[in-house]
Amino acid sequence: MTYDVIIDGKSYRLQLDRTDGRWLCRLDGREVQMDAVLTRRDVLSVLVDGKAYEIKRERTATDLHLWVGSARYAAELRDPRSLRGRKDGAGGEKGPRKLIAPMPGKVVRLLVAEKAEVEAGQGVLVVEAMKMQNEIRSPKKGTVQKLVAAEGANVNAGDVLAIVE
Amino acid sequence: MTYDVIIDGKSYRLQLDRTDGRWLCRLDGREVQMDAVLTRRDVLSVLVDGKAYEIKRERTATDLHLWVGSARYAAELRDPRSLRGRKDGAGGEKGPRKLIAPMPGKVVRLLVAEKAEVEAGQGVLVVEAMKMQNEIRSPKKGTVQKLVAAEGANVNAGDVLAIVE
Amino acid sequence: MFKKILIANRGEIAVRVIRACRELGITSVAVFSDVDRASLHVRKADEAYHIGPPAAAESYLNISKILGVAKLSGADAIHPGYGFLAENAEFAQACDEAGVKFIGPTAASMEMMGSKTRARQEMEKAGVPLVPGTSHGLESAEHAEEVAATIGYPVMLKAAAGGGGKGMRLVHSREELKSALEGAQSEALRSFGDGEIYIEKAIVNPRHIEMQVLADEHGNTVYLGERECSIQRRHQKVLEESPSPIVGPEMRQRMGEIAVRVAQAAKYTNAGTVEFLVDQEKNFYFLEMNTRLQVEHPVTELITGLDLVHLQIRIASGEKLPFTQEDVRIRGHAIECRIYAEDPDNNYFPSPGTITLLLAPSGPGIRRDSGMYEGWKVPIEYDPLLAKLIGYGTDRPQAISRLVRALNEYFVGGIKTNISLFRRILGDADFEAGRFDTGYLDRLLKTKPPEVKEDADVAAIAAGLFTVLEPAPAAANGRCSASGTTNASAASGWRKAARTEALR
Amino acid sequence: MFKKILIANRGEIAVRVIRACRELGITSVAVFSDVDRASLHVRKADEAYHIGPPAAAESYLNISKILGVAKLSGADAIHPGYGFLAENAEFAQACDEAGVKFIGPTAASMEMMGSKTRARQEMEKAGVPLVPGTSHGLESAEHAEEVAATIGYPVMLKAAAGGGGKGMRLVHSREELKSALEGAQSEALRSFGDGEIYIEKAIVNPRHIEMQVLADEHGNTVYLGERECSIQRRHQKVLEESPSPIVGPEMRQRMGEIAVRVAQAAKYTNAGTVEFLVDQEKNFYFLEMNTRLQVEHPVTELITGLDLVHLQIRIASGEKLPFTQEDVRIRGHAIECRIYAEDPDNNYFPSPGTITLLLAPSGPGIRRDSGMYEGWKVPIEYDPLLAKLIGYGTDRPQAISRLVRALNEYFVGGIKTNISLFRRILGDADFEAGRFDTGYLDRLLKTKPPEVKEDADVAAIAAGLFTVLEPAPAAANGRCSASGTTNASAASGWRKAARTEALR
Repeated sequence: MTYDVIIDGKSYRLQLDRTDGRWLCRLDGREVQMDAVLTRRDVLSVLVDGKAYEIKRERTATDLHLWVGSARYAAELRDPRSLRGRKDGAGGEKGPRKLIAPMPGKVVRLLVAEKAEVEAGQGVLVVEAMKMQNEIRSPKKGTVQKLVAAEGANVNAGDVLAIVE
Repeated sequence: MTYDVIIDGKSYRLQLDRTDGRWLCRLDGREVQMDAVLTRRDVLSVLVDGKAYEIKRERTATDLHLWVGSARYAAELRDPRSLRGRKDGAGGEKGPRKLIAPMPGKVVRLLVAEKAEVEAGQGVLVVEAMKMQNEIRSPKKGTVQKLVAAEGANVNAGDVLAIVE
Repeated sequence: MFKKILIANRGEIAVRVIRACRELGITSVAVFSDVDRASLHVRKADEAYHIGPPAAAESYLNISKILGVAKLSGADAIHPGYGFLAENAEFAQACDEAGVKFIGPTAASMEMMGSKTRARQEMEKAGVPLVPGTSHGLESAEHAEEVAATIGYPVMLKAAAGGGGKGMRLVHSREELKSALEGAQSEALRSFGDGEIYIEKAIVNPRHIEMQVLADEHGNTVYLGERECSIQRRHQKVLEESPSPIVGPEMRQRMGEIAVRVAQAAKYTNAGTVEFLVDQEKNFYFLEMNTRLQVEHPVTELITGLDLVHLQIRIASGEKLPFTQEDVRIRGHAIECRIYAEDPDNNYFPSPGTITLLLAPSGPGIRRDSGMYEGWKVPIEYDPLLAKLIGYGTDRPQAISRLVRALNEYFVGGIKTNISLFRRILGDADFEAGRFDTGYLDRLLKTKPPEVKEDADVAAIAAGLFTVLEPAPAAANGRCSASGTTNASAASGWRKAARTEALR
Repeated sequence: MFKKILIANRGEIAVRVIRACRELGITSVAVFSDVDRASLHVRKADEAYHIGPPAAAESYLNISKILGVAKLSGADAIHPGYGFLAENAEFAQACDEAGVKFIGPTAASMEMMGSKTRARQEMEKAGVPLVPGTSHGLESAEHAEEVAATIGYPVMLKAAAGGGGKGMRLVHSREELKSALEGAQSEALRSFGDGEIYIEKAIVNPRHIEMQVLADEHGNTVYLGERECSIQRRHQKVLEESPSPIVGPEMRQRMGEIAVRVAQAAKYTNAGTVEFLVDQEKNFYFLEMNTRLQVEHPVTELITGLDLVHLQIRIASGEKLPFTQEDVRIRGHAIECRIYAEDPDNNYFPSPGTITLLLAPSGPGIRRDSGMYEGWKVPIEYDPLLAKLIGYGTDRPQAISRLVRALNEYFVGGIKTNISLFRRILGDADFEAGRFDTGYLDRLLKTKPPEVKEDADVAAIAAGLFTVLEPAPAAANGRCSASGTTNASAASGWRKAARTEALR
């Protein structure tokens, strides 16, 4: 099998096959002496040239991360035969930016009004969760186009709270 | 739902239904105030009249056991609509008895010959596993009808080693 | 001795107290809110009762409900843990009136220490060293200016009913004073229902060091050594240790004897902690007394070999302290890391959710007091403390190295935790040298953490390996793919990591 | 200090040593046989190399393969753990010749202690108290009868190369002597390739108490207190504690000083243990010296606050002992339970297999040194030790109560373990009173354990609940039932618990 793997934004071409209990592995064309075993769900033991790695897989609804020891890598894996484009529009500094609730909680205070000018880093609203009040700040300098969440509203992780343009 | 449950050989008739997040439970016709939640795979938290129980489920190929705290109960559960008989011939003191390998290992020594007379508790053969030699003893007084395992043979748990009649 | 103890708390401390009860042969009674039915303390207790909806005010802070469960279950004592009702004098009083022993000090001792100004007045009388300032609430901005001029800037405004940094303001000059006072007053009123503010000289870059005391109901009071608690983020302790790197035997004795004097002045019983501010010349000043078991009590347990919760229960049941001051022997070094459900890459925002994978450390010198388990959903309603990891060593370097080792073994998947923060602190040269104060951590966090990512190649290989070896991850909806699924199709089901918006 | 250490072992002790390496900043190298690829020590090490098939003789006992890995990986030292090559003088010698430091005593010290008769001769010279008997092999049955007549029956025949109860016979009268000697000789020859047998007076109902010593390579030797190891089943230790319930400060000092004399007579370096037999009058006699780290070393670590593996490594690297005898401070009480994969309901037969569910204890006073994890398949080829659970307390009753609490939290599903055995021992009145000897456990096991099964009703309800809440258990073949499965059909898939044949 051949895979296109993206680790922290960098692409790799991985060939991985198993014959007679041995792994054949090429990374970007280079052969890698490697052995691997799944020790339990989501935990791999991998040996590469004698070095031992314990690798944990972490999946959320939207993300896949691999932890090699204590370092965390964002991972993406594609079947190379599917030819869809790679950029799903991550969005840069230009255009409207959404303020997203980073965790479930309750909107306890709006700090600015709609149409207000805000600086990058300025607080826009306050969300309370786990006994802590957290200021949600503007990612850019601009105008608060819309305050989606009202004071007192319960929000879930990933909800759009406001849009700054 | 109604179930026939057998715990350590004793039969119970269990009615179990859930409405609006509450459990309705009757055991042998007697109503039981009960709440339960599966905390993780194979581990239940059950509250009965305020008492809290952590219950572990242990399954092997042939057995089902439930651990209530530190006590272990053999469990069997039947759909009462199926009407097959309850005794699958567990075998008593009479008739031939099989000596079963209690764990995987290697037969290192035969202690008696075929057709030999043995007392109840007398060693018939020795199986080695995990650096320990273990004598497999006759469950009853009688004659060694057959020695199935040969010296040096590797055996699996559950294999028949000998038959005493 | 008590027969049955109700634990009016949740999380790791409820589990901690349940374990102590079990060890003492006492039946334990847990209480739980709607979102805590599957929590670890309910699994571990002998009995458990539902006490209401998630909001603490309607469950863990609801005195009548808790006393109702005590009556229903026949509990003869209540352990409040820390937080919630632990320092609530009204609750201690209500327990007393209901004939249930409150495991802690009397309501009167709590009340004296609950008001910071009243505590200052009493400690002044007892000859305890105090930070220069007022021991009564400020009457006006003019009064504040007058006092500030006498003691000299910078000054600290503090709420008399305060705690946790609320209603607190650091003031550098006369110009700032009036608006700071108004801000502090309204914040204190909002937070504690009491706007009383007093003034203290601000100690620049102090250390926060506290002394554990234990007093029985027969007049015996001992101290059990100090805890260094200067590693704080936003006035919240993050890491504690004992002994303090700057406290020697002589200073420990002086501090301990003053702590005992504080406790005696308050007619204190049971376990308590006297907090001190320590300036750069190692002068120390009484700050406040915490009238409960502290989160960080395990470091004291490790260096003294004592069990504070056992002793709390024994004392409350009327026993005498089973040892004297001379018997207390401090040996080795212990450090505690508070593992929180919060995201270090996102300004330490809380991170509730389901723990999908949990690998927990153990082995030599490692104690773990935890309230979590794999599969548990961390609720959003409460304090994000998940567990405490405590390292013990023959000396401080060994305690540090064991903790670092254990932190590297600790893995909590599915939610974010601050585990990486501790690796950073424990590996920092200033921390290793014992050079820090209460401002240390906020300063450290302003610098960018060194990112060590040498194993991207291995991660790339592992991404492929998981696809081959564990191709059909159980989806949340319980859907199950056929075993004939090809690796390629399983792989294409993986999603691109969504970029989180920059919210810092 | 070493840069890289190879650990020539597996299981919990390999994990223990890997952790120590990590704490000291030393790279760790694991070795593994075919069946240990997924073992915990391979997961935890920095490097790992395959060394052959499951049979120990071809892997963990294969000196040339292990030294080959040391060379390949560039390891500058080898830690042998316990068992396997730990007391193999030839291996220590081979390490020396290969220029790799063996972390343990010299081959010469090992050889002296390896032969029980030679050790007796040397200890006699050094004035160490010995059980009356011969310090040379018996020449004939007549010789044996002669000696036995002098020292008086009962006598013990022992293999000079012995250990673990093999080649050992208790003889009560002259009539039994000849055939016992022949039996012992042939067993010794079979087990050790050496049929030399010597004779000792049999101590009736002795205790087995051992003393930990530590010697650096600069002539400094200290003792670290005793361990009570009388709780044995078939001559195998099951539970150990420190201090011993019968040893006071004066006896500890005498025993410790003699242990130091033993070590010095053997020119001993690194960690070692001097074993004594203690009679009912508390006279103690040198039994043998174990020239390695013991399984039960953690109890000494807990009461002294030291890390023996750190110290072993430091000593082997040439460092001086960082403390003197006067600095050693014993505090509290520690007890270790050896958790084995064996079936208490079936004569303690080994019970290898896959661990399907693992709930591990933690919390105050609990240390867990484990080589297992959920999902791991316990191999049949090696010693069945899975983990060690060690309880520490202010005093013995507290250590016991904490261990009982932790044992009740410990759950290992899918295989059988001896956890219930420890609940039985720790709850026994004679054990609690410290009244036991090496025959205690075999006597206890002849009595029927009290069976407490009060919750059959709850089990019945739980059987139904599991069917409703977790209806489609993942089958071993990965088959997945449709989510529409009715409870009834899932339930009918459950099998009757097969009756195991009575094999006791």
